[in-house]
Amino acid sequence: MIEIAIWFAFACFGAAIMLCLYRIISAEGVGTRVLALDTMVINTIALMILYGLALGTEIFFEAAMIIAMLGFVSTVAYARFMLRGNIIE
Amino acid sequence: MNHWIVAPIVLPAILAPFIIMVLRYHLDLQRIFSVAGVVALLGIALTITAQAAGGDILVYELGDWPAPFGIVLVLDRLSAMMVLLTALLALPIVLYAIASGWDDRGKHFHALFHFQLMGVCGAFLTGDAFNLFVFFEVLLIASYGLMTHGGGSVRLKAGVQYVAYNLLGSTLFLFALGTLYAVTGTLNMADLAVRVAEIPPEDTALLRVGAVLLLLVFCIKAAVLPLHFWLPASYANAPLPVAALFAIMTKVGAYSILRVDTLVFGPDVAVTQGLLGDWLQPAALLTLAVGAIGILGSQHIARMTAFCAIASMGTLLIAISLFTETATTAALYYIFHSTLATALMFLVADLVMGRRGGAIAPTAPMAQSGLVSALFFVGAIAMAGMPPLSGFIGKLLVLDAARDALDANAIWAVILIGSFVTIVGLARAGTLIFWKSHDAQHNPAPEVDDDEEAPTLPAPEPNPGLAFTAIFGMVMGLVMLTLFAGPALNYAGKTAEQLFTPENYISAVLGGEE
Amino acid sequence: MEALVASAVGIMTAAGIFLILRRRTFPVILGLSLITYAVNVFLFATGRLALDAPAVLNKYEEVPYTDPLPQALVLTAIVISFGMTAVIVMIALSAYLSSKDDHIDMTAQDSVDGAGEDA
Amino acid sequence: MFIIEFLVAFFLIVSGIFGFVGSYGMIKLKDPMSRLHAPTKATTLGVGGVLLASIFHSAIIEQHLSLHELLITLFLFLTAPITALFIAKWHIHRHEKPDDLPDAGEDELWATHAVEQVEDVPDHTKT
Amino acid sequence: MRLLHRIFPHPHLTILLTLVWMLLANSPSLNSLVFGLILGIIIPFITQPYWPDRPKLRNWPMIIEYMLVVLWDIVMANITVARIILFKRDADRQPNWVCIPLELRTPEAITVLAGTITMTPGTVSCDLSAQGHNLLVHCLDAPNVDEVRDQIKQRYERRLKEIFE
Amino acid sequence: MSLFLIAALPFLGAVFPALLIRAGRNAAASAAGLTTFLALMGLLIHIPSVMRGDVVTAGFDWIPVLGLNANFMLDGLGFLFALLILGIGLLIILYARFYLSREDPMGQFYTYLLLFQGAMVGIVLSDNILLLLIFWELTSLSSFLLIGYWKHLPEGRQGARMALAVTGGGGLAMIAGMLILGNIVGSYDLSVILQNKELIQASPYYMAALVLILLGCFTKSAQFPFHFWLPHAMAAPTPVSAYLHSATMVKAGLFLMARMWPVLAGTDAWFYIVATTGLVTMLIGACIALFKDDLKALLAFSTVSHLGLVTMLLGFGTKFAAVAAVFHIINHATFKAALFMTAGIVDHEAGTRDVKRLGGLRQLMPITFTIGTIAALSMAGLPPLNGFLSKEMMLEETVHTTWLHSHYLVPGLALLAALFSAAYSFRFVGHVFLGPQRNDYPHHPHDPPVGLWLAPAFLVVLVVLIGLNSAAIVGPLVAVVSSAVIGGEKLPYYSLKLWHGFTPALYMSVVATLGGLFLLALHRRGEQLWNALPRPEAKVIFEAVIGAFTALSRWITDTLHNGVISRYAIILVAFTVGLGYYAYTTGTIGPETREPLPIQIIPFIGWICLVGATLAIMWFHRNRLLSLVLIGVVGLIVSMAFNYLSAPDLALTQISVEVVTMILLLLSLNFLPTDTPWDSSAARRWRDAAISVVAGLGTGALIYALMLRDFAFPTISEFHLANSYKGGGGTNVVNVILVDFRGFDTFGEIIVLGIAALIIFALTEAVLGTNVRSYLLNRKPHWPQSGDSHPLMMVVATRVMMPIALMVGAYIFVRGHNQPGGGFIAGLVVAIAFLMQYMASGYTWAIERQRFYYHGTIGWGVLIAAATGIGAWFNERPFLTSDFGYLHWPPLEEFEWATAILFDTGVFLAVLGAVMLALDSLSRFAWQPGMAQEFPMDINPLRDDSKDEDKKEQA
Ligand code: NA
Ligand code: NA
Repeated sequence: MIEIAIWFAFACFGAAIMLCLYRIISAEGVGTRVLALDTMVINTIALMILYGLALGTEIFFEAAMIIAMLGFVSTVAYARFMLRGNIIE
Repeated sequence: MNHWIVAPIVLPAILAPFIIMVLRYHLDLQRIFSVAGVVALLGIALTITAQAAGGDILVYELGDWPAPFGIVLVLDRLSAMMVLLTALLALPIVLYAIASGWDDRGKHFHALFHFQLMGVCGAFLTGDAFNLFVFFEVLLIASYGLMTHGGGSVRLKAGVQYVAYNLLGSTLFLFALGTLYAVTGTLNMADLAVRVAEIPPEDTALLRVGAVLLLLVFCIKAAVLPLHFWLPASYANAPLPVAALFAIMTKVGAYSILRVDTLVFGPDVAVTQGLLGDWLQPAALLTLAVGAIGILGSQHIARMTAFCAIASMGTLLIAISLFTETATTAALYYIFHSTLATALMFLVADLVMGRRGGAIAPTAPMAQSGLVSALFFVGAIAMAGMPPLSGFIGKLLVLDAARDALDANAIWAVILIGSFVTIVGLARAGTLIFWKSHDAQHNPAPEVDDDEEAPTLPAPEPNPGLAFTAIFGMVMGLVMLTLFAGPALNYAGKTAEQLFTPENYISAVLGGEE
Repeated sequence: MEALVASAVGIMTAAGIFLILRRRTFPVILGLSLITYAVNVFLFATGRLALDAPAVLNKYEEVPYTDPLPQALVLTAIVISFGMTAVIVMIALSAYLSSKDDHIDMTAQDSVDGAGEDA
Repeated sequence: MFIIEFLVAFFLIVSGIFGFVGSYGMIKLKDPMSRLHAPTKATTLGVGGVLLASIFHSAIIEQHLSLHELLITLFLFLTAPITALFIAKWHIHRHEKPDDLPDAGEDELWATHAVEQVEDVPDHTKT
Repeated sequence: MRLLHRIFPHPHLTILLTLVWMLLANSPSLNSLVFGLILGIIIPFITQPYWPDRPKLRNWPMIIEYMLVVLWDIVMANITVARIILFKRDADRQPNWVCIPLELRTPEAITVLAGTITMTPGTVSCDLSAQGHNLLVHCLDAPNVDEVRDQIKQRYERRLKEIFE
Repeated sequence: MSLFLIAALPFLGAVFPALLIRAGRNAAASAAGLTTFLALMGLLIHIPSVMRGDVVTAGFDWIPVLGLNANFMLDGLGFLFALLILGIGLLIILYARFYLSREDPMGQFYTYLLLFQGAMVGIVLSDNILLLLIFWELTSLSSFLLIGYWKHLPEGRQGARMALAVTGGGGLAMIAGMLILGNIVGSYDLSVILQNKELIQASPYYMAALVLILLGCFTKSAQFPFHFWLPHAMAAPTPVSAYLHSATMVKAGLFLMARMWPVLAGTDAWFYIVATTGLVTMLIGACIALFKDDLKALLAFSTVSHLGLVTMLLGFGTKFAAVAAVFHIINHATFKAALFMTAGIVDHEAGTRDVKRLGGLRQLMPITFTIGTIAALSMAGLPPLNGFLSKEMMLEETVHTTWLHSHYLVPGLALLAALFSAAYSFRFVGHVFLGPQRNDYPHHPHDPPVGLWLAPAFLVVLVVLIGLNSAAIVGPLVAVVSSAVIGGEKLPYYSLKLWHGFTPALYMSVVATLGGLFLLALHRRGEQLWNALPRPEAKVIFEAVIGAFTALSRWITDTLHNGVISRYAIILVAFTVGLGYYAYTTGTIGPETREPLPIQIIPFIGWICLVGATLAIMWFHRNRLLSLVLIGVVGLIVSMAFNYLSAPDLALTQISVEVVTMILLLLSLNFLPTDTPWDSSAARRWRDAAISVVAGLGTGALIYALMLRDFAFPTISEFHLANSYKGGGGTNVVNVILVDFRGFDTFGEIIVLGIAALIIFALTEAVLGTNVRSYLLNRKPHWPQSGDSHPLMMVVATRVMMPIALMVGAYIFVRGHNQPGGGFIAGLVVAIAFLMQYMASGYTWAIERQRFYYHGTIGWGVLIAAATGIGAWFNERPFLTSDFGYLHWPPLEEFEWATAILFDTGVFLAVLGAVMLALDSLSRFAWQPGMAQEFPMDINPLRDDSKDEDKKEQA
């Protein structure tokens, strides 16, 4: 049962990531692109936890955590760039 | 435990951070420590050269891990000689940089200078292929900083090109190392040599690709045509004392070719036949040709000197490409000469540029024109391989070594015609720069006799005495190299002999286990 | 899986080189970043691929380990190329601000007039 | 045990659905401001579901308590609002005039529009 | 007391960080507690200058209550919004801006409020007014703006007011 | 005196004039004269042994490897030339002291002159052809300096350059010739070479060596067609012309031909090349000399002609001709030097040396007239002067010479040359001294002080004495020299008498003399004809050729190195791919030995995203921000791939580095244009794409092939896996490799990073120190800026996030040795934590609260790492040897300590400092006055409201 659920979740997040990529490439404004990138990062985190769960390993945890942190930083950086030009002022 | 071997790397690695941290706001102290550091490096270099001169190959196992599992430093005659050359080169350059005030035209000159020395010494000493990459990067990144030292739009633009091209080279280096590791499963050069010699036939294709990529990287560094394009603009636009220091950087490429092609992909190794031998020689000939043509065709003294560097690399590479013991002896001697001569020329070019700008065209008279022109003359003699300086001996050695080569005629023709073009080009530049300050047609403004006027023009250097002393030091180096050509060649000959018996190196590094 | 990795390396290399051949500094820097990714993956893959076999020793049971050495090499390579990228970004920016021109090519004028000029 | 397995599977499926919906929303919703709502689902129930599943899975099936996934949730809850705020501000800055927005009351303007000095810079609204 | 304050500039933060460390270490042990505590003391000491004017938390039961409310809302709102995205035609949707006048003044409290609004799907906090007296919220589908505003003020702001001020 | 000393004295002496010139002109001249005199005396000491026919030698092995030995020898030939060089040198030094004006830097002059003298002495005394080559090239160099001595004259410059190019070029050819010669014989020592005539002449390389050596000789001795440089070298001061271009340097070629005569001469090739060249040169030189109005040019071409004469004699290859050559060398040296000095005196006193402006100086300058006339008549070949004697011998020998079966060609042409020779000699006398006195001389001419005329007078006395009694005066010398030339063989019969009876040579002499007079009479008409003839002006041609080559070189250089880096890169890529392909196809490869891993769906999706993002970057690269976002996607997926493929450390590092890189790029993009314009044509883009695709295919195929084959040998990493725990004390093998097995790499790596930060800092300082600063202050942002630059929510979130991030950093650091993580990633995480603070509250606000300095952090990092390494020294272990152990402090559980952690601390600090310094520097570009703010956030109702209330209260 868990197997099937895992596969279902994999499929969902996999599809979600592709949708995000599509949005990144096709969006007309940078804001939406950044949003899509941010969403992609979040989906990736979910995927990594899923993988850890599927393989019964903890090896993905640190990466997921760091990505959660870094995704935030990079999104803020992009947003600040678009709002102010200068991201550290 | 003989820690001398690692000292040329550790000394600058400690000194540079010390300069950054403690002496950041004290230029005078920086200068004192920097010079002291170079002197100490020279002392270390002399010590290890003495240790290596006996013919023993000394191995230093970093972290106490045996080769090939850890990284080893290997001190043989060649590496000792190259470290010594580095130190010898660095001393006058650092003095000149201080005297000319170049070190004050931007931040962190001395720290970067020592980091550069560290990278160069490390590259010469390491016995590990990946560690060689690391030291290449250390010396490269330090060179990026030195090259753009002081800024200026053109210099920065040239800097972008220099960095971009070399980043491609670094990438190539990684591709090469990856391939070699993937085939042989090792990174230690001696171990690599053992494994390459025993490579099963099913793996030769991939190994050959790795080998050729690696050699290409070294060829980029050594400015072999057609991989030399990074050199002219970057050397010509670098601060010229830095360009003088860069004279050793091309030699790192030459050194690596020599090292790898004698140790790992040696002449007896069937599997790597033809990877370099087939094209290095024509490429070297073209390098010399392009260099000589560049000397004649340059309109700027710095650019011309950059082409001098290329031309001398051409000559050196011709010698290397012959891959015989005699030719290698010649190459080793020529490395010494070419490094000092190129550096000398760059320093003289800096004197000229500081006084009148670098255009090879008549301009106003300059301060100390007599002295500067005399030094230019000496530098030109050295560069062109004219007697009585070591360049002539080097050229004779290379010609002599080439006489049994397949293409001896072509080699001789290119070297001699190249020398001719070089002479014409340098004579043209010298006469235009130093002698043509009075040509009424070209310079309608009334001018005074430069010999009369010279003393009244101020020298641009804050400390011209030291600047000239530094350059004289370099000239003395060339003179010594000429006078003691016999002992020098004796050392070079033994070095070549050592290089052509890689078994000793291998057994020294790997012990008895292989 | 190998085919995916290999083709990814190839595509990143190709795109990287394509961008390096552009004439402005920014795309060139992007190209260098891309080719850096490519070479990192390349170097990593020389240890051959393995799933769920990280080179973290398991004290309790015998498990397969992936080849740790290429990973260490890639780590070094990543760090170094980060430093290099930072430097080229900085030099490119400085060059642009000094000349208000982000062409990467040197014109003949540059090489003749300004060679070695002081700041 | 079955219940635990069921619970894990349930969380996984829920997370999958919400994760997908979050990204699908970005495609389906047409106006940029509405798209901004989508990732919250991925962040909250999407990732949250997986994390819960993981915690349960390790606690019951692998027999050791592993709560560090909670940290990721903590991070996401701390950061996602900020991310959304910034993107919303970008949208307001680029696409909304002060008049398009509800009245800001005594403060007159919303912070994004409250620029200290007006500069005559070219308007690249398309970027 | 002053010394104590200097050593523990943010006791709550120390607790939080120690907890974070325990979570990171992921296996309860004395070692990790001690080490976490040490870091939990050192790090706030380092970051202290970046957090001046720390608010005081007053009502701990209210904090628990608030968290439960929010969790519940998140689940519910997720379902609502998923339904909107999946099944509602885009044209039928009524996105809207809502201005929420704030009674909260503490930056920390405002942040928690805005964060809560964003994390509950269907609403996103978009901006503060120029002096920080109003919060701009965007709703994915809000035919009735006042209802949204009242709900937010009622369910969240009220509780936060009690916690922070 | 040792030969070393003789050769070395001029060089040693060269130092003095330059130094002594401050002590006065006399001091400089005396020093030069004294050294020369000493050397001359040293030479003369050897007269007895030389006259006995002994060969004096001295030598030591200088460069044995090369066979370049510092061997000197003195035989008759060497003695004669050394005598000429030093003797005439002494006279020239005397003459120059009075000749040079007050403005001329005399110290320099004598230095150059002595350098030249030393080089010449070296040539003639060398017993090693490589050594000889050194001196040979030195003469070219020193003569370059001497010719260009008057730097202000363009003619001097051009002349010097031309002379250097021609003689230096010839010297290069000679290097090749000498090396060939040495290789044939197996030694570079002359004494050995001269013993091996048969070996040399039988060698297939004989022709090559001959031609190359002769090229050197002909260029140096200004033989046709290389004669053109000599007249232009006359721009030099007259003493130089007299010394170099008559007495010494131009004779170096003759000397060498004479030196090599025993082994090179005697073949047809030698005869036809050398004799013909000599003959033609003699004729052409004489002909041109007749029509030169410049006295020195006249003498120069006359010299060319006489050199041709000697060359021709040497070319004949007979012993008698060799004797004649030797004799003429002596004679020519005496009269020609005297003539040059005379010309110099005339120039000096009359203010011009243009024949057309002279005439009638006989009474005004009687002494000069006498000297000049005697020398000129000797040059014309009139008895009883010495010129007559050797010319007779020459003519005599021509009569016996057949050239391609023709008996008349050589004597006929030689006669013609002699006729011209007589004509210009008479012209020298007639048009300068004879004729009516004029009143339009530029100066008032009169005889010079004795110092000027003494030297030529001495020479003229020799001219007469040798002519009258040559056998007594120079007979032994000629004998001994000739003997040396012909290689010690028996001398032929010859007699150095004025009267040999009515020989064909005598008739020819008479014809030549009369014809010369006749020609002089017709000079004006001849001149018209001459001027009407098209004459290729060698100088113009030479300059044009050099100019054309320079222009061509410039074109080649600038076209090749046109600054277009993309082309350089294309060449690099194409070359690499080509060679790689070659290397691959010339090797062999076995079948795949590894099963590929199955493709799973999620990696496949990742692959699609990666490929999609990569292609999108290529397609959209002009939109820089989009490219950056897409690069972020690629980085994310690469990082995921690392994680998926069992490399968690890599994943962490990759993603952290990528974010920092992205931030650096964003910081710079703030100032750069946001779009890349199209500036390459579609064709170019397609070409680039094609090359890129080929390279991509290559790398892809390579790694594919590698991955599907096993290592050919067991990999060394097995050792690392086996020893990581027991030898390195860590279970994370990757980290143990980084900090222990290959800690030295890491040491280099952090230094790279530190340097990067230093460069960024230094560049920032450099750039902001220029007018860029004002540009930045006045520049407009890319687009309007929003309000609220430090939003409240962000600030508050950071207050919590940053401590947590620091905690995560600490965690990553501590566990690194045993689990994925380590100092590097921790450094990046901590840096990002601080970056968060920067972004939240602004750089200036944050930096005021900063408690560490980045330079120091980097420095400490590197120093700690180094100190950890050095610490091992005290344990008698190599650099970077690690140690570890376990501590147990109850009630705590046991925990590990390792020096590697200290090393990792160094890494951590260096990384942290480097990243922060880089960010810090870049953010300084955006600094604007008034940016420093008092508060962490722009909007804070709590703060503002209380302020408002305060205001109200105050009101
Ligand atoms: Na929401
Ligand atoms: Na990112």
